[in-house]
Amino acid sequence: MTQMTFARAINSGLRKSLENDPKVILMGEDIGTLGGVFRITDGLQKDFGKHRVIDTPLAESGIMGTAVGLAYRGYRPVVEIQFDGFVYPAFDQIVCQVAKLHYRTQGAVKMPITIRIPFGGGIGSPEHHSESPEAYFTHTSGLRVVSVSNPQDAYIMIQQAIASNDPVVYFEPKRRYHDKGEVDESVDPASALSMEKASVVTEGTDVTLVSYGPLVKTARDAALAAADDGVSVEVIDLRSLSPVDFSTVEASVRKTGRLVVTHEAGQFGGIGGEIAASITERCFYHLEAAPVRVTGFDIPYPYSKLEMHHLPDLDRILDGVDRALGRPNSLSGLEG
Amino acid sequence: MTQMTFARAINSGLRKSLENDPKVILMGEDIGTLGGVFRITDGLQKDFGKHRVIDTPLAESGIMGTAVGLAYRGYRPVVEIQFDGFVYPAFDQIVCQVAKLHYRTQGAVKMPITIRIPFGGGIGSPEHHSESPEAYFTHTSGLRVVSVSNPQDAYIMIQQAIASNDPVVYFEPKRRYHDKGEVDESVDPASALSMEKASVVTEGTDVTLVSYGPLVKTARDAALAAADDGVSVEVIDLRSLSPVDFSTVEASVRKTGRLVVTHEAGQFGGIGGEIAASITERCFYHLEAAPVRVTGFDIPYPYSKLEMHHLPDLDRILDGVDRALGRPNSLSGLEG
Amino acid sequence: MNADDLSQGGTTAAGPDNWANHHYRTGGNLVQLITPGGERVSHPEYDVWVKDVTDEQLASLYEDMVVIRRIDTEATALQRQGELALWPPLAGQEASQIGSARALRDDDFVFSSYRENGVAYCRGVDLTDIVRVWRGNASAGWDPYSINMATPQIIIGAQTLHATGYALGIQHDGADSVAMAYFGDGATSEGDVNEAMVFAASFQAPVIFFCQNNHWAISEPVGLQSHIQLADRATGFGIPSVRVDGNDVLAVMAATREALERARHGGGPSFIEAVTYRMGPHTTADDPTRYRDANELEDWAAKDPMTRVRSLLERRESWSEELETRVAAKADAVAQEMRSGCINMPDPQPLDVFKHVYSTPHSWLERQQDHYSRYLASFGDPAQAASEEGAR
Amino acid sequence: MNADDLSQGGTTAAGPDNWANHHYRTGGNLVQLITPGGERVSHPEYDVWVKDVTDEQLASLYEDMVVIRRIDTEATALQRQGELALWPPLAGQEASQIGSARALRDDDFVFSSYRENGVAYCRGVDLTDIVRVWRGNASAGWDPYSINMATPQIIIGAQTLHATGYALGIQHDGADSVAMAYFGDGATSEGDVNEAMVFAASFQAPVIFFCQNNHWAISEPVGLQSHIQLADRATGFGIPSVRVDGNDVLAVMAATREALERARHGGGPSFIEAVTYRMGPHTTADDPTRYRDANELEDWAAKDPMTRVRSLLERRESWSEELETRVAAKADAVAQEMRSGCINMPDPQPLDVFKHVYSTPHSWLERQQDHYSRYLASFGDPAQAASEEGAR
Ligand SMILES: Cc1ncc(C[n+]2csc(CCOP(=O)(O)OP(=O)(O)O)c2C)c(N)n1
Ligand SMILES: Cc1ncc(C[n+]2csc(CCOP(=O)(O)OP(=O)(O)O)c2C)c(N)n1
Ligand SMILES: [Mg+2]
Ligand SMILES: [Mg+2]
Repeated sequence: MTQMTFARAINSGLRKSLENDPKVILMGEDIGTLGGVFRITDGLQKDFGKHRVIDTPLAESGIMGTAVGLAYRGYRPVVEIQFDGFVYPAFDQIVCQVAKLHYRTQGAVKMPITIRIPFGGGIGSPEHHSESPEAYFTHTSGLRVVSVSNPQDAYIMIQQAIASNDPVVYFEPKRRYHDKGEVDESVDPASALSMEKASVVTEGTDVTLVSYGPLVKTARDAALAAADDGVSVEVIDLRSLSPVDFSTVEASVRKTGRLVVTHEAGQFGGIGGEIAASITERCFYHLEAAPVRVTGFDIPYPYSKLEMHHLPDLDRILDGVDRALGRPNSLSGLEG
Repeated sequence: MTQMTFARAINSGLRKSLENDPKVILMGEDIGTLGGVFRITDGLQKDFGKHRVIDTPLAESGIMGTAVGLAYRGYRPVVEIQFDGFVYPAFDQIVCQVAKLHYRTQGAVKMPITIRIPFGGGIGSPEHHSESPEAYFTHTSGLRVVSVSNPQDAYIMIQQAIASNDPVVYFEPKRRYHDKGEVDESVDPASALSMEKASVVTEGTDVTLVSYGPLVKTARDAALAAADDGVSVEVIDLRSLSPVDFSTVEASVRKTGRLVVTHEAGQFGGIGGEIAASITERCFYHLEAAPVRVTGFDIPYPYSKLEMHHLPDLDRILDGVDRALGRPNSLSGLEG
Repeated sequence: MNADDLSQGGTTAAGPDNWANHHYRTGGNLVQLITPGGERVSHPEYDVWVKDVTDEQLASLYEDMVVIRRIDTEATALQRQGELALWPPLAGQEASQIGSARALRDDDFVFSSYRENGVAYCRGVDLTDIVRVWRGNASAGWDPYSINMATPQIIIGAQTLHATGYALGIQHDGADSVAMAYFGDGATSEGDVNEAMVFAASFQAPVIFFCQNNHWAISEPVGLQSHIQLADRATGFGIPSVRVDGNDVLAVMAATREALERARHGGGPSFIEAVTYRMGPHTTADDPTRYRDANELEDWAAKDPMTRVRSLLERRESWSEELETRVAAKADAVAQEMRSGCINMPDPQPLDVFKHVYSTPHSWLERQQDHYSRYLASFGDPAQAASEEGAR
Repeated sequence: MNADDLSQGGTTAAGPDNWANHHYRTGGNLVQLITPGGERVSHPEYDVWVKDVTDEQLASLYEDMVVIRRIDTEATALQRQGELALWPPLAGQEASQIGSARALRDDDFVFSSYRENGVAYCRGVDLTDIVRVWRGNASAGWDPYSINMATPQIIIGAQTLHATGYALGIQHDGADSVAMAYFGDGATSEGDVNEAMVFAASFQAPVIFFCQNNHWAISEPVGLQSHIQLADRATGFGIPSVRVDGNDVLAVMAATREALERARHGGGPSFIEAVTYRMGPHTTADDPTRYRDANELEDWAAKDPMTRVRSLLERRESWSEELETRVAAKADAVAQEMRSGCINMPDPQPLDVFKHVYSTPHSWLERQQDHYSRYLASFGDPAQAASEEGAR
């Protein structure tokens, strides 16, 4: 066990993957000499060489499309998208190629590409640097999507993502990069909990609170605060967003009868709606109240002076918990 | 009133817009001499000239990005994307520019761009020609999204979309292009039903069936078939997908207590989930059963020999209606 | 004869030996080695690349061209007869496809668009596999690794990046094979094609950008995409390029061999503009009379790629009745094989739609498949129930 | 003096009169009119474009450069003091920005990246507006129509297409203004920039592609994007281009005026590569010592854009203490105005986040705003309740 930052944990996982499999290649803008704008790839080019940790020209479709070609040739490219808001030029290659080539070729061509995307807000950045585009990817069949919430998972799941024969979009909660946690680097990713499984990070009985990525910490804090108030919140860290581990969520909701989902992304068509709808389908008769969503607004990511209003925080989550429990809340009195 | 095809109705609406506003400009691949691969712009270049109906180079980001520049200059570009699956190269310009410039500039710059996308399957085409990408756009704040289901709406709503000062993605159900219907060309789009409103196209009392675009016809047929079976289905044509006219859907569900949503797009993160979640939030205590979704599968659009399996049809919709009503259905016996 | 002969030839010995320092050539004049009339004209730079090509080999290239035109005609007929949903004809582009594809080695890897069915033929594709996609029985007809050719790419230009990435892999492996990207004149406008040139130039990747300028992108003339010749586009990326008569199989082969040798020897990417013409419609769904002039077609008919080779062989007295008969018989046999493969292709099974979306099970999709199989079973159709079993 | 003088000058009379037939110029040698030592060197083609520039005007350009460097220093200081979240310094690029921007007319329209704050200054931006975005108070600092300059574009290269589209609009209107696209060396690799050149060339749009090659894209040297000079990229699209000393304000102005005149007279797009250097970090968040050599910095310090103009003016005895004092005072005043504008900027109100997402009400978002205002009100904070009222 070592104390390390989230950033370091990913770095260490990448290093392990580079060591273990010569087919692993890292590609991206500024990931070499600089070690990435967040230093996630710090030192890797120095240790593995310019041919395995590649600074690419400034063109996201180019990066993704050449990664596809490398995968065709048997490589396992790990692509860094510098910030969430810069993934869109690569969207065509992701949706039409990365996601579909395995299907198109009836399994002949594997696309073991990992797309690392630092995502989410709360870091005081200008436009395009704080987005949460995960729903675009979870709605794209052929992709797997994960998001990590703590250094240990970050370390393990980056290796699992790289080892997967399917393309994986790996969302890194950038505002947690400097948070520290215990990491056991001796854990073998192959025997660790599969990246497809959710995990119950706080047990509780009154309401199920589902989250992922940056808000898991906030959700746990909310559970602590709620406990003070006599409310027992079960917090689930989804970890995988495609597929979502509905069994774990369902089991919890069957117990609590109430569901709150929280994420930074906008609400309309976000993961929260899918989980609300799917859980309602699966356990309608166990639900005591309508599932509640506590999410970012459906607006372009706002300038940093106001981002704390956009981002769900502890208070907004608790307000959502109150709504799920039918306790007085900000919308009390409104029909529903 | 004139009998005309869906395709002709859009053509006629475009013509009206070109006539009424010199700032309206059509842009796209093959829309000029050829009149578009579906002939939607047939004859328009001949009548309005090469400067108003522009054959562009083969580059979707280029088309969308130059449309943004034209909008900056005060024009109202109407962009044709040749097929649904070819919109992704333009995704960056749509998401980061078209959708956000009004917000970014605090309202100073208007983006009255209409993006016409023939969408959906059922025409026996190869890959990329039959997709239903609407959820990518409805999850993008700053865009309005509509889909039309009949020639009269097509005629009116294309004009409303072009007149809107916000960008509008206008989804055309390509497999209905040759369907005929009555069109009253004398209707003034400004006084017609707003494109943001849903419409109840079949009244009923037992279950609410929500759809849009190509499946509205199928939904109406299903309602007829259900009626034979003694089930009264209320069919709603959403028309607008962003915003969704939830009041209309809610009013219906409060009456029927049951909801089925059907669309061709994949289910995970599709419009169906959002409607299920939102309606559950709004009228949980009026729901007699969990909302049911009858959708395309979460797979890349399959080759044409199997597309009829992917696409919801009358039987699958009726099976969904049975599920909503708790009548024997294909999933009877499964827990839920 | 063995087509592989053509992928080796005497070229390695013949070519300049310092590829890395090879000067950039702007498009300039069209490289032509056989005139439309069938005269062999000499070219100071390109003759050397085909000096080993015998008349017998020329006859073999002729045969290839006849065969793929026949494939094209047969497939078009199959479409008209309702056996195929669609077909993108290659008629007119035989020399571009054969001249380039026959220059390749087996271990080179091709990334093409939808129109390179002649190239697929050269790669040794099973004839049934060619029509699989167009019949609607699959999204891709073959296993790319079985013939070292990716399946047709429909997203215009996307494959040029795949070729470039594949070439980076070749480079990483220290191999001397080459990635070959086929695309059209219209494709040159797409960002992807330009980014592919950026990456290829930056890393000096062993990739060839083979642009078939067939003058049309559906209804759009090439002049809408560029008012200067397409070969010059590459120059701006620091990629050597050549403009070649795309209806001259020998010239195309020479240019391709040159580019291949450059790539194999660390000289990086090349761009070849093969100037040709799409004699047919864009696809069987297209009506070219709406946008182009019959005269243009006539002009190009006079430049037919097969006629000129036949004339040349005749001039050289290497033409014979026997050859003609043999070629025709071969074309017939190929067409027949493709037709019967097409018609007898078994239909896919309903649950096949769920196959291969992921390489390992995905819980959401598994549940969806389970529900759909229950749905199918609810009709109580034993045939359907059986096919379900098979698919799982 | 009036900067507008520079946007007109004697150039129309002086330039070649048939722009449409103007020959293409490859990048070739760097156009330079003032050496780093301050010598005015003559240039057969470009002298004519600045023959009207008086010493007084040169002093004015000098003043502009000093002022924008001061804006840059002040903003960097504001960032260090926590008043700005971020700042992208332009230091080193003063001549590129002033020489080009001062050649523009008011009715030309600029589309820039985040680094062209010097250009914004020339366009007459309110100094508070320059820092609005970087303080986190807005996504865009100004109304683009008030100064005919779009707000900073962060998506690399995207603005080049906007400029091209705007230019199509100009063309459609029959106007003779020009759209100006500023972008960096790194941006040239993006598909959008290349597509912009395709569209601009195809329609002969009145747009200038002004590339500030400052040698770095964050940590990536320009050689990673291209191993040939960037000006040559344009040639491959059929767009005339020139490579100019980007630290020479006069040379930049000459090249820009030439391109503007070409565009105004129907000669279509041009590409200018201004070869310059980013003396500071990429942004205040960057640490360039991780990736670049101190020597490189020193070399470029010797090519400073202001020093050479000052030397030239001294040589010509047009320099004076009084001028120096006046310029310094102006820079101080500008810096002071920006600082106080920055510090006194009122904070936005919570419900402002919902404003301007749409131009007319959107029912879903209205409900969301309503819920959030209820949420804020639930804290019973009267200040918040009041601000809500204001925002609706
Ligand atoms: C990204 C994308 N946009 C549009 C299309 C529709 N489309 C199919 S073929 C074609 C023309 C291609 O022209 P060209 O590149 O010259 O190739 P050719 O068909 O002549 O072989 C177009 C526009 C597409 N397939 N992909
Ligand atoms: C599409 C996109 N990808 C990546 C980035 C991140 N990024 C910001 S600036 C920059 C480098 C730009 O370099 P250059 O074009 O040379 O402009 P300069 O910063 O030197 O002015 C990068 C990669 C971005 N803003 N947009
Ligand atoms: Mg073509
Ligand atoms: Mg730069």
